Amino acid sequence: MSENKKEQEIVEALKTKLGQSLLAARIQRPRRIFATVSPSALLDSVKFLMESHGLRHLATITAVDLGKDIAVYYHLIGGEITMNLRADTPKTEPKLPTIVPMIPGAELYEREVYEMFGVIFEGHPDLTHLILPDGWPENVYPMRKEWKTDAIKNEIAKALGEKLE
Amino acid sequence: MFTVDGERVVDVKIRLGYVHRGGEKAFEARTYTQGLYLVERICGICAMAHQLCYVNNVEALMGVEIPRRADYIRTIIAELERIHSHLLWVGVAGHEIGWDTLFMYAWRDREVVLDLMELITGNRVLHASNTIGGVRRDLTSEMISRIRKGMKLLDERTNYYKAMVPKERTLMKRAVGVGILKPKDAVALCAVGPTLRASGIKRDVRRDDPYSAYDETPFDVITYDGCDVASRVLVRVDEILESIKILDYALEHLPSGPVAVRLPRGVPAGENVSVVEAPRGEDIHYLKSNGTDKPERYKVRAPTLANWPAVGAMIKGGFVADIPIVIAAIDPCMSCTDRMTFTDIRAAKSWQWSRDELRRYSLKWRGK
Amino acid sequence: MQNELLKSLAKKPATLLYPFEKYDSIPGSRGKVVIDMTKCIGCGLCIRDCPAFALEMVGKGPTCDMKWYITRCVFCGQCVETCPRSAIIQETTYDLAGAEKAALMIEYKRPKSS
Amino acid sequence: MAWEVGLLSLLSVLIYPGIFFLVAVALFYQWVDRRFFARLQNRYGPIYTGPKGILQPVADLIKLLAKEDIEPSAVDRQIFRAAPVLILTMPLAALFMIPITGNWALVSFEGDLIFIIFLMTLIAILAFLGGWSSTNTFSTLGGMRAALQALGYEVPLAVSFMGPAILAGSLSVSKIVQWQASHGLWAILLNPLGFGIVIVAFLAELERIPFDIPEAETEIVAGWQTEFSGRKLALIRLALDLELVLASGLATALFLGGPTGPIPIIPGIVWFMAKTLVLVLIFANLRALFARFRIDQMVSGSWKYLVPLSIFQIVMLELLLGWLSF
Repeated sequence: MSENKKEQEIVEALKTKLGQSLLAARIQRPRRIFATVSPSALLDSVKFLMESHGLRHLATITAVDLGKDIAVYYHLIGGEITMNLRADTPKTEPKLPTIVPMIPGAELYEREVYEMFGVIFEGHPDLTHLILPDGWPENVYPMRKEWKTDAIKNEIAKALGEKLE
Repeated sequence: MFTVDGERVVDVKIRLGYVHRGGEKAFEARTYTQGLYLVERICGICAMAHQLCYVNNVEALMGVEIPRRADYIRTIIAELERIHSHLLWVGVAGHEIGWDTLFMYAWRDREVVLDLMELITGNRVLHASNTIGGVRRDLTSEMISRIRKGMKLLDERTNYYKAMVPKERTLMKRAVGVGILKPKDAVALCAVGPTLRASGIKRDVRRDDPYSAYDETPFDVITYDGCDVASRVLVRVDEILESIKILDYALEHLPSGPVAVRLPRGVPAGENVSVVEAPRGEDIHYLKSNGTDKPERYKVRAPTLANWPAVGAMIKGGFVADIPIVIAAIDPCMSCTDRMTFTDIRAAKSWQWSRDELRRYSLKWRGK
Repeated sequence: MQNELLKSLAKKPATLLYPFEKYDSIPGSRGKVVIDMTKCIGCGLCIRDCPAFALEMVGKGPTCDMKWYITRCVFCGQCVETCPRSAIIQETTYDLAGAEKAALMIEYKRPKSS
Repeated sequence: MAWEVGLLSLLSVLIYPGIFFLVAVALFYQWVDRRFFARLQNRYGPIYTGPKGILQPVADLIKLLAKEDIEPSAVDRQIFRAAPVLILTMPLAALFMIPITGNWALVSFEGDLIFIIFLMTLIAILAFLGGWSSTNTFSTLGGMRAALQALGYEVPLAVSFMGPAILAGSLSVSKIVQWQASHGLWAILLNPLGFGIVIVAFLAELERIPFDIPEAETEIVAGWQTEFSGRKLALIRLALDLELVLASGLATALFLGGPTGPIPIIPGIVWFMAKTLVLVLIFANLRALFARFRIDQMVSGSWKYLVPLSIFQIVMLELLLGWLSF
């Protein structure tokens, strides 16, 4: 597909910049790029995409529970290109550097991923619950695959100390 | 949560979740057809935007081309919904500052759009007009003439509002210079929709990343650079006029042909991201499917969530008194009776206020 | 704005005196779900597709009766689309509110003759 | 013979131009206000209870009287109970000094205009006390704002009242009405600006939009009235309606010549009702036209504009009188 040369250009630039830590990259359709990077290269790839390619707007951060590890997608949008940057972290102790210093708008999204999936974002100014209530039991991450709805309900009941109907 | 130093707001921390229904977990337990009606109920007013985003996602994964006529009908319903959502907000903003007449008039004019919606989709608000692979009902010529008649009336009414609002001194006294969001903050905090465009930044998903029939419909993106509540009102009123223009164009060039394509039930494994311009801003959905008839992961980020950090920036440094009006100005699309906790750094004590208590404090402070 | 106020004095009020003047719903609007038990073959497709689990089958196969829960139904019309025999139609009646819960579940029985 | 006169005056206090009649007029004006305000907004307004909904205010009153009267425990009992009753008596007392049926009010003495102004200030103070005594954050704030607002509108109101008083050379409302009747000249012609200021100030006194800040329902639930319920709320609501009659009655008496009219055969009461009705319609129209001000805009607005204007009006009146009579 010749007409999305701008997407090609970005992917090439990412390849030269990151070399082997760019694990995969594909152009799904015009204006959509999916790229997977190793967590260590996350920060400078986000900085690189922001500065040299104008992908300033972070639409949101999505986390997906793949069973063994957790894939975290950073959806960066600039002009008409939507870049979905993916970084995987092991589920046993999920850790990722925060991008709040570069994109202040990411603060809420990181908090949401933290409380739903348990991914610790190092350096986040204030990593607390965004949506779940204060009395939420410790390390119960509802969006993880192993937590079925009734298991969560028992946890809440235990935490609250009475039976939920 | 606001940290205040006397009257000046020093710091804002966002605490949400009072309307959290665990939607994303529910998606994983529903088939794609059932998901259609769940996604629509994420927000009552912009139901069509969410459903359009969902349907784009699933169709992209199935790699199916939907008939051009269905694209046009979707654009028509999406624009009708934008008009109804903006008119609703103009009314609510009027009520917010005690001007019930504007509320009554705006909501009376909104009835025109709601009746059209019921005619086309069978329901005033939650239209359920889309299905995977197209649209559920066709537009008959009688419907098209009714829409045109409705649009003429709405055009005249919206022009009346556009002329009247800036001249209305009492309204302007409460809106000009309140809740300033500088362009550089708006970009850094990833604000979206009319809130972003009221700070002079020209970003609209319908033009940047066109979907349905937006690639063919000519329209221009409205921006004001007042960066305050007043310009947010004007942006929304202008966008109604813009939507009417899009509707006229779409009705003019409505191609003929079928409205839906029959599709198999299962969705091939894969992942996809779709972005749509909801009335309140850019709405992004991420879908990951595993080949079964239930999605493996469905992430929704409604436009209002993107604007909450921007609200923080607008309020920080401002006065406690302006908080209620500024929050209403981004047109939050969820139950906004959120609790707000204040911690006064000097008195080192914190107290919890509901939105109404906050408002009362704001009016009291203004009294000093 | 003042002349707008005076103009609306002359106009007929836009509001509807609801219980006394009924709102004549627009044809095609999705209201009450009616199942024609002569056509229904009891396949249960509609029950599977209903996003709100508002339909229920009593008994098996072509001799079954159907239950429709008004309190759960979201009036999306998916059952109308899914039914292979198009036995389900949606009328435009919208005032289905009831006082007690029992009245809010309509049972569609098989006609006795068959 | 003496007891017939006594009975007659008792009856006139209790029934005709007295309490019963005033309450009926107050409820009627509330109905007129709500329907006109509704029609301005292109909707119906009360329409079911009685012909054209005219009994709606009565129905509301009876409903409130029947409703449970909850007294929160933390409330300062004495003031909380006394406030509604007092708030009701103030406008009634003031209304006795306004001529309704003929040139003479029920009670008139030199200086009753000042007494009426005093009563109106008392209403604002009682509103503050009512709010303060119900120890609820909403109502204390509402009460404070009511007091603040009173500071805003009292001064221009009093100054503009002086216009007709100077004209008639007396401080008694009945005498002012007499003067206007005998000279066949309405006070509004000589100080129109005063009439305008009085209307704006009365809007603030009646706590109506654009000055319903003490009771802004989208902001502080019901302001100082939040904790009142049942019978107490019924009394307060009735008091507010009576205040409307008081405001329009006073404006009619001072500026529009009270219950007198060019054609003598029509009785005074009809003139009074006609003029006050026009004023009630004006109030309702203003209520539909404006949005609510913030309290700081209201107070600064009144001190920056209303006070100088009212003083200017008095000075102009003096110059006019000086030039006219000598």
